[in-house]
Amino acid sequence: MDDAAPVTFRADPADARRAAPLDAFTAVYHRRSGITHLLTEPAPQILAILSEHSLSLDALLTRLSQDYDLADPMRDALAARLDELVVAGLVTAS
Amino acid sequence: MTDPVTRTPASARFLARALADPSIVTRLDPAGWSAVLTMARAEQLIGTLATRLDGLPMPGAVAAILADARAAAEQGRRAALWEAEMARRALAPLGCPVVVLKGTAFVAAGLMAGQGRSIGDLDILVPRGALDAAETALLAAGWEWVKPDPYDDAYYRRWMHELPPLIHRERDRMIDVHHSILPLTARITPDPVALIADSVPLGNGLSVLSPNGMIVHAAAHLFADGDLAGGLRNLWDVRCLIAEFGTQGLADDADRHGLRIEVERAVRLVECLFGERPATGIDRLFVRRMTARDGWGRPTRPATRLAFYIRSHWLRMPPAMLARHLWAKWRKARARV
Amino acid sequence: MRHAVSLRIGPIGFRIGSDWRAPIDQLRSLYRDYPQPYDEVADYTVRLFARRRWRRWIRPSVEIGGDYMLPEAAPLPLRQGLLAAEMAMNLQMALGARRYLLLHASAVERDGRAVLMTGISGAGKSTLATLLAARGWRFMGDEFALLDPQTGLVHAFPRLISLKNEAIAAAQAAWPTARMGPLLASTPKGDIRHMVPDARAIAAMDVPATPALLLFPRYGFAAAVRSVPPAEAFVRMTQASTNYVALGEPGFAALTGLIAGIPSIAIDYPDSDSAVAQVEALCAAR
Amino acid sequence: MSDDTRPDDDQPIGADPVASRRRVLALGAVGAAAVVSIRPALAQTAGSVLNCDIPVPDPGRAGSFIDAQGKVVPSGTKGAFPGATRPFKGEEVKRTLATGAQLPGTDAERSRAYVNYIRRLQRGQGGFTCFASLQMPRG
Repeated sequence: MDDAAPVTFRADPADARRAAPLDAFTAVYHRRSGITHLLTEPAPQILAILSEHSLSLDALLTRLSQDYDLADPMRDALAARLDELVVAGLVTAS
Repeated sequence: MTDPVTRTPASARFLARALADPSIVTRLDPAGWSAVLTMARAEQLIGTLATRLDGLPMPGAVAAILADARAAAEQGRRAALWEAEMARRALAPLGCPVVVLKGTAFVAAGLMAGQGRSIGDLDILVPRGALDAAETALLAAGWEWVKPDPYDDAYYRRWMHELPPLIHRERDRMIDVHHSILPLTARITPDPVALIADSVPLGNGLSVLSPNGMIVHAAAHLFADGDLAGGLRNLWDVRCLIAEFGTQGLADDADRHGLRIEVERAVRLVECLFGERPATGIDRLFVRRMTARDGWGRPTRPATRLAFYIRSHWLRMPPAMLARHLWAKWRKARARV
Repeated sequence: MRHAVSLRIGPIGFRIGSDWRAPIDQLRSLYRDYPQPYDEVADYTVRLFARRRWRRWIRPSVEIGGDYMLPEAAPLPLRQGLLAAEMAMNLQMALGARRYLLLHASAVERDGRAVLMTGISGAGKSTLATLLAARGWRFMGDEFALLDPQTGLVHAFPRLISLKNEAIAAAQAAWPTARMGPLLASTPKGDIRHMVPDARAIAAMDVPATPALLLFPRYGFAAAVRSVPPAEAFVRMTQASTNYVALGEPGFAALTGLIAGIPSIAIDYPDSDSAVAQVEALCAAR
Repeated sequence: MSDDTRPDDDQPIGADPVASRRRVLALGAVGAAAVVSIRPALAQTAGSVLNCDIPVPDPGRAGSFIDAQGKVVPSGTKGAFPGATRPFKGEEVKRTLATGAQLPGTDAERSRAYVNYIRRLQRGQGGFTCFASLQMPRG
C-alpha cells in the first residue's frame, strides 16, 4: 500500500458544500454526507485549494505560502489539519 | 384474517396489500389511514409506503406525513451511502472486494427495493481471509468495539458469521463485517466465496451481490436466521428484487447455498402477501407472524411470535451448543442479582 | 386501544391510546379547548400500556410507547399517567419531527414577532414564558418552538405548561385563573403540575410568528446581558434541537438563517421579575 | 461560498506595506482542532421530557465488575466493584454529574467507578441514550 509516490490530497468541488460564515468560524454543510462541520482557519482555505487541485502535503504547503503569509509554516501542523479533514471525510488521501 | 376492503385494517395484511396495490388506500377513512400509517412505522415501512403512494389522492394531513417520510428516507439514504463510502476509504488499502449488503446495497445500486427503505447499520461482506486486516483497518479509522465483553466476543469470533459489531466514534454509526451470510453454527452453510465471486462491482470501489445473491441472502436472513422481526420489510425487498430481475437461475443459486427451501418459501410468500396466492400449510403460520401488528402499532399474536422466537434459536445452534449458550447467559443474569 | 383521545397542538396532531381510563380522562379535560388533528389523521400515535396484563391492575405501571420509542424509557406509576402521556407526546416530536426544525425553547409573541428562550431545563424557560404571557405576550410554547425551513417562521406548540417545584406557585400567582392539572408529587423530576395555556394562546396557536430574538437565559446569577457570538449560538442550537442532523440541508439553511437574522443574547438573572424586565427592555430596544 | 477565501487585495491588514497585500494565515498547533463536526443531539431534549434508566453495567454485560476507570472487567476482578443492584435514574446520574454527590447506595469510590463507566457509554449500549440526554449544552 505504501510506495515511493507521495500521498496526494483532494477535496470535492466547492459546490459539494454549502457554507455559512459565522464570525471566526465557517459552518459547512457537506451535501454528500449530510454532516455539518464547523471550520476555522486554515481549514476553509485548504478546502478551497484542494477542491481545484490534487496536491501532496509539500505541494500544498508551497501553494499556501504563495497565497498567504504563513504565520507558522510548520509542515507537521499542516499534516495535522489535513488529517482532521480526512477524518471528517472532507478530503480524501490517495 | 382481514378483508382488504375493510376501512380500518386489523392487521398488517392490509399494509402488505397497499404496498403491492396502492390504489386500495383510496377506500380508507381517517381511522383507517391512522392505522396504516402506524403499522407502517412499526414495520419500518413508512418510507416505502410513502414512495409507493406518491401522487395518489389522499387527505392533506396524510400527504404531509408521507412527504416527511420520503424526506427522512432520503436523508437516511444519504447517511447510509456515506457510511459505506467511509468504510470503502478505510478498507481500500486491503485491495479486497468489499460487498455492501441489504438496504445500503439496494440504494447504492439504485434498486426498487431501496426506494424509501429505512436503513440501519452498515453490513458488508469481505473474504474470510481479509477479516483480520479489515478489523485492523477499521479500528485505525475510528471504529471501536461496541461491547468489550469477553464471553460475547469469544462467542462471536468462534461461531458467528461476522465480527462483533463496531461503532464509529465520531459518526455513531455501526458496522457489521460479515464473512458469510449465516452463522457458522447454523445447519445450512452457504458458500460466501461464490457470493463474492458473483458480486457486481459498482465502479466506486464497492460491490453488491448479484440479484440472485441478494434474494438468497434475504431468504436466508428471513427464514434461516432471525425470528422474523421486520419480516414484512425484508419480504418486500424480495418482492422488489423479483419484480426487477425475475427468477432466472434462482433455483440453481439457491441450491448452491443449500437454501432451496428458504428461497422457495420467500417466493411463495411474496405471492401470498403481495399477490393473490392463498397461503397453505405452514406458510399460513409465516403469514400470521409477518402480519402480526394492529392499528395501534402493537405487536399481536404473542403465541405465534414466541414460537418463531424459539425457532430462531433452534436454527442458529445445535442443541448442545444452545444449552451451553443459554447456560452462560443465565449465569451472567444470576450473577447480577 | 381501550381508551383513546385525539387532539392537535399547534400544527401537530396526536392520537393517544391507553390501557387505563384515568390518563385519557385527564387529557380530555385539560385539552378540551384544543382542536382535532387536521383531516382527523394524527401525525403521531402514542401508547400508554402495561408491559404485562396483570400490571393493569396490580401496582399499575405505565409504559411509554408509540411510533417512536426509546428502549430506556422507564415506566411511571399510574397516578403519574398524565406525565407519562406528556413525555410520550414530546418523545414523538423529539424523535420523529421532520417538517420543522425543532428548537428546544419556549416562545412568546408580540406584534407578530417571536422571542425564543432556550437553555437547559431549570434555566426557567417555562416560568419565563408564563410570566411574559401574563404581561400581555402571546404564549407559543414552553418546550418546543417549530421553525419552518420553508418560510423561516416559528410555529407555536402550546402544549400544557409543565411546571416543576417552586415554579408551580410562581405561575399560579401570575395566572390565578388558569386551569391546572393534578399535582403529581415526587415524580422523577420532583413535583410537577400542568397548567393549561390561556385561551388566547390556544385560539391563536395556528398563527406563526417571525423570529425576533434568541435568548439564552440562565437562572441564579446576578443580572447580566451579553451578546452570544454566532458560532457559539449556532452550535448551542444544533445541540438544542433533536432533529437538526436528521433534517439535513433544510435544517442547515434554517438554522444558519435564524442565527444570521436575529440577535443571540445570553441573559443571567437572579429572579423572575428581573428576567421579565430584562427581556422587555431588550425587546423595547429593538 | 466562503470556502472560497482567496487572498483579498482590498483588505489591508496591519501597517506593513507588504503584508497588507497578503492575508496572514495560521496553520495552528499540531494538537489544535480546525474541524468540529456537529453530532446529533439525539435525545438531548428527550432527556428533559423522559424518565429513563441507566443500568451499570448494561444487561448485555450483567454480572461483570466495573473497575475504577469505569471499564467492564470479569466478575471477581480485584479492586473492581460488582454492578449496581438496580439501574440508576437519569435524574440521579444528572445530579451526580452536576454536583459530584455520590450515586445512591454507593460509597465514594464505587460512585466514581460507576460514573466513569457511564461516561464511557456508547451508542448501542444500554443506558447510552439516557446518558446522552443528560449532556446538556453548558449554560
